Amino acid sequence: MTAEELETIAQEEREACGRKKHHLHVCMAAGCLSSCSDRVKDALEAQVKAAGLEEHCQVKPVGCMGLCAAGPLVSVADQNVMYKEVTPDDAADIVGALKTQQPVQRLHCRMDVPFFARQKKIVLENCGVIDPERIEEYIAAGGYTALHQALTSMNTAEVIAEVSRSGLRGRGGAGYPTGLKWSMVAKAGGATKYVICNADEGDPGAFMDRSVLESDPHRVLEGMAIAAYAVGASRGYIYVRAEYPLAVKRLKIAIRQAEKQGLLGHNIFGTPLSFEIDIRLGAGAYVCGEETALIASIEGERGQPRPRPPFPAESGLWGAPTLINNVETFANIPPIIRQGGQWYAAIGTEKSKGTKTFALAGKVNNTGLIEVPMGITLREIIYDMGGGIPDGKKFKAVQTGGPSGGCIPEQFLDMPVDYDSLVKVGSIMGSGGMIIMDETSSMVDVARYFMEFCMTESCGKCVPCRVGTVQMHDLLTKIIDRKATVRDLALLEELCDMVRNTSLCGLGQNAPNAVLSTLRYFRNEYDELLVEDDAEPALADAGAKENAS
Amino acid sequence: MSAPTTVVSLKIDGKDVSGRADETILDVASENKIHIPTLCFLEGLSGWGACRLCLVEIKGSHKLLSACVTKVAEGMEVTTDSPRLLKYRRMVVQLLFAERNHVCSVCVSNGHCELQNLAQVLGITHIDIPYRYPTLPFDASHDLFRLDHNRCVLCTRCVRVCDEIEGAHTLDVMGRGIDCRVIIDLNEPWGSSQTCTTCGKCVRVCPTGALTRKGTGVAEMEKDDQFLPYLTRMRGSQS
Amino acid sequence: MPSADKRWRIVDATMRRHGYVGNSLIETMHTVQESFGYLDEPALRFVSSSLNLPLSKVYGVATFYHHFMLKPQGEHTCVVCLGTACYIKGAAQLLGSLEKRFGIKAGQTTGDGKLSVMTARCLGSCGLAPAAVLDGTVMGKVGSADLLDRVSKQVGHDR
Amino acid sequence: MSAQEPAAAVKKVRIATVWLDGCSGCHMSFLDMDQRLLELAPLIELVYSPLVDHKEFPPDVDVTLVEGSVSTDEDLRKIRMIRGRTKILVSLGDCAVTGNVPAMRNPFGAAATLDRAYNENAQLQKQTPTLHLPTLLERVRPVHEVVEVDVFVPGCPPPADAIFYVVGELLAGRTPDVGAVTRFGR
Repeated sequence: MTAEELETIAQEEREACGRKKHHLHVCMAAGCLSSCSDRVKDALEAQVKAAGLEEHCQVKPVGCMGLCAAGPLVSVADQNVMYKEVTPDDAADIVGALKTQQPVQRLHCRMDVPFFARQKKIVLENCGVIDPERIEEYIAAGGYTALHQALTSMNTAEVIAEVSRSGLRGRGGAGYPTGLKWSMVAKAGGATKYVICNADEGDPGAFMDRSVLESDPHRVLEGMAIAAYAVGASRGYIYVRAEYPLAVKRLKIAIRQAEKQGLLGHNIFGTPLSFEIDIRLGAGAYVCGEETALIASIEGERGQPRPRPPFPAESGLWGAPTLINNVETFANIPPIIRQGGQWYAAIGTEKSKGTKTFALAGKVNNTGLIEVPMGITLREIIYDMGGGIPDGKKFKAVQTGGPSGGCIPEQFLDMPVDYDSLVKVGSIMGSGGMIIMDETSSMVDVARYFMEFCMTESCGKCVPCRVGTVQMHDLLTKIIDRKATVRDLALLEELCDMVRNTSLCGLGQNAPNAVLSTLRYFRNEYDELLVEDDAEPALADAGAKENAS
Repeated sequence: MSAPTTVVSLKIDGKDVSGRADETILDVASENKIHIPTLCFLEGLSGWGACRLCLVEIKGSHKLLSACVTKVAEGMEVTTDSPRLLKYRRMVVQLLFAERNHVCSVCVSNGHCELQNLAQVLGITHIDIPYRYPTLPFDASHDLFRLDHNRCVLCTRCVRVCDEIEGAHTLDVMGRGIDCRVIIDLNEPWGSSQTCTTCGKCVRVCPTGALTRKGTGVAEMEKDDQFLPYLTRMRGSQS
Repeated sequence: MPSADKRWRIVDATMRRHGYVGNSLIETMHTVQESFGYLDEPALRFVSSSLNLPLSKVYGVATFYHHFMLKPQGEHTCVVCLGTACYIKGAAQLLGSLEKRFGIKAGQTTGDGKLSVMTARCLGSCGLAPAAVLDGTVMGKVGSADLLDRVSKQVGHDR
Repeated sequence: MSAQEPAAAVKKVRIATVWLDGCSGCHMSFLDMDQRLLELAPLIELVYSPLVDHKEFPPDVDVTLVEGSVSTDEDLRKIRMIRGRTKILVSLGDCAVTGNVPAMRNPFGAAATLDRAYNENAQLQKQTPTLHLPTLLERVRPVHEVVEVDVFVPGCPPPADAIFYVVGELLAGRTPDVGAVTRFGR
């Protein structure tokens, strides 16, 4: 593969596309697929055929368009029209409307609303636009030019410098500066190094990475290849959840296509870089999102973390220096190389540059996937883009960061969304799940829900997490059952402090966050459930009943 | 081994000490008669870093690090004892007592148990954390040994000694979280194991009464793990 | 191989592709589960000896990952998503009604082997919360009555 | 305390001992203080104990030593009443401190325990007694799980030396450091 050949593929693809007058895009990502968008696509194709429009109209499967709650989504790309909740029966009307250019009113989903208008798409630029199973479309959209540019006109230090300049921070949750991580691996000695893409998106309520993998998998491969060049690795792994079969399928297709085109494999673009990517399936263990546990899992072991240092950058997979970034981080790399770190750094805030994808869910009108510049306020996301709280209910809290994060109350709605602000109020950025809760949610119950999650996902290696999470969960249950006293609450707080400070890995260290943040802002909800110290007659009664039965 | 060993200077509890760069904080502390409580650590086995008893404070780091796996570094300032560390250590031991069914008075290891001993050394007179009372099995199918899950603290010393020293890897841990349990082969009765060599190393390194010799009564099970550093050295020099 | 069953060849092929190295254990188990639906003792022994791995390690890995099943599943499976978005919208009640109707807990199979009730951490279908999957078909924005109705029909359990 | 009493007169410290679900071994250990009991005698008044003939637990006790765990509804009632009438409550011995042997039934529950004792292993007249007997709690509890406890003296039983030390320290108005003299299971 050469630059010219890449350009030829892009040209041909654009021409083929230009020959068609109409472009019907059908979302075939998991959300819409589960509402049978595949049948919608079949119906559209049949209608196009019936109308004799085959020459002029293309029906294309694409990735996620964002507004998942209103799926299946269909867009008429040439007319900038989107349809929501489309059924196969609607196909005829949609195809009919192509000529009149008058959108079908009952299906019409306006695109000039804040949900779409306020987004800034970098990671998601191709999502819902290209067919994820065709490398040609990715190339036509400028794909793999960044890899070419990096390999042929930049040295490794320049690539890392560009990434550092962009200010990109790890999108997996902790927000470690990506350029710094790359330079650590680049500096580490050793002939063998690895690049790992963490696609073990385990936070409940988070589906950003899945959408990227299902909608634009080549972007991740390109980002990994650039990273491999920068740090000196020749082998990469994508560790992806087995629960994402569609993402796995599309990744496999993408890897095969890239290998066939010489964009992965030996001597990429005629340079000395050789880079192969393998997929490794997760098997239902949240803790494997932790770097060292993920490495153990790729090595075929129980996914138990080990103490750091040493960090994977020095000693990772099979003891070799290893770079681990998550899907969204890698997906940001090609545009950063193409357009420069400066350009990327101009977006966002002082300390949190660029954009961030969020999965908006829970008690909010517009559920779905969005990409926004860092620094946007929670209010803008929830009320403007998300359309506020349904059924006239009152907003209570927004939960960010998954089980490691916390609940943010109303008084912080005007706070900018960036790494540091979120930490300041007791939560974290996390991978981008954003769950909105209304006045009907009990915050103690929410805390127990996350504790239950951490307890079941604890690997069992270190004592504080293995036993501490269970004890905290039992205490929360006791509180909810109105059997707990002030002493129980005090013990819960002590355990929170202990588990946070003594656990081996991030899972345990962050497990108390949901309790701590709800205690911080909604302590009254806990207090209301407590009982007097001596009011425990239930003990004797329960015993009596048990004995009698 | 061929690389030249660097000697580093550091401070432990205000005392100036030095050690080789490949030594852990725990190594250097014990060389200098500074006692740090441990449970999953055992000299001669690989570090595990799971019980969290040997956590120490290191100046400049907001995270507590386990002394048994953290290597010393030049200029490091380590604190091995503070009210905060004592509080956490007490809670670790209490969590362990509450996790399974530890009844010292009727235990064969009474008086020779590291968990019991830790409680005394750390000044634990009662357990403030609610006992869980799980129902756990007991395996007495082996001719010579017993495995009582009620008394297991999941330190994995037995798993490591069986794998690293004996080379049989008969033992491992199944499940995860609170459901973790030490198993033999495919979670089979010990007595029918095809892989166990009956060497007894696991019994000798067990800190509690979970792995014991048959025929011992209350307080009669004395452990002896002194063989281990010797064996590790001998086997290390063979390869 | 444990038997003449052709599916063992698929399992063997996975191991061969990885050069029978120990670290292909999890990949191999995925293949066993895809081929047989679960991992039984002969399968674990076969994998252990083919990859030269201790039995206890194979068992330890198989039980660490919740995706792997050591027992056969029911004829039908209903997976209730317990992701945060679904939980906020009442997934616990969904699960409760299923458990009550069929007299089993999540992770169990009915005595007649007809139905397994499972939970998922998050299906990623948060837009459709609360969601459940019945024999591979996602049901979005589903209510208790509706779910029970559809599961009963599928299982032929209508009593 | 009344202000009219002459300050010089030795006010005897009112001590009680109670026996909940335990084997009485801790009381035996108490007696094992032997001649040292005579040293204590002028300083204390034993106002309630299985060792003496008082029927009612008095309302104003300075120190109560509790042996045994809380295993029945009667134990529960008793310990709550005692807590209300005691200044310093001491959990004496492993049963009171940890639940110890009585609590070994906890993983199985009360019904299964009764069944094992009165049906499964009974030779004659297999039946679980119900009349005139305290009801078993579903779970045996250490004392501090149901009432506030001030001093813990583990041990099975705690050695006489330890008991002597603890009582002596309490009489002297100090908080005993029991870790030095006893431990779980001793």
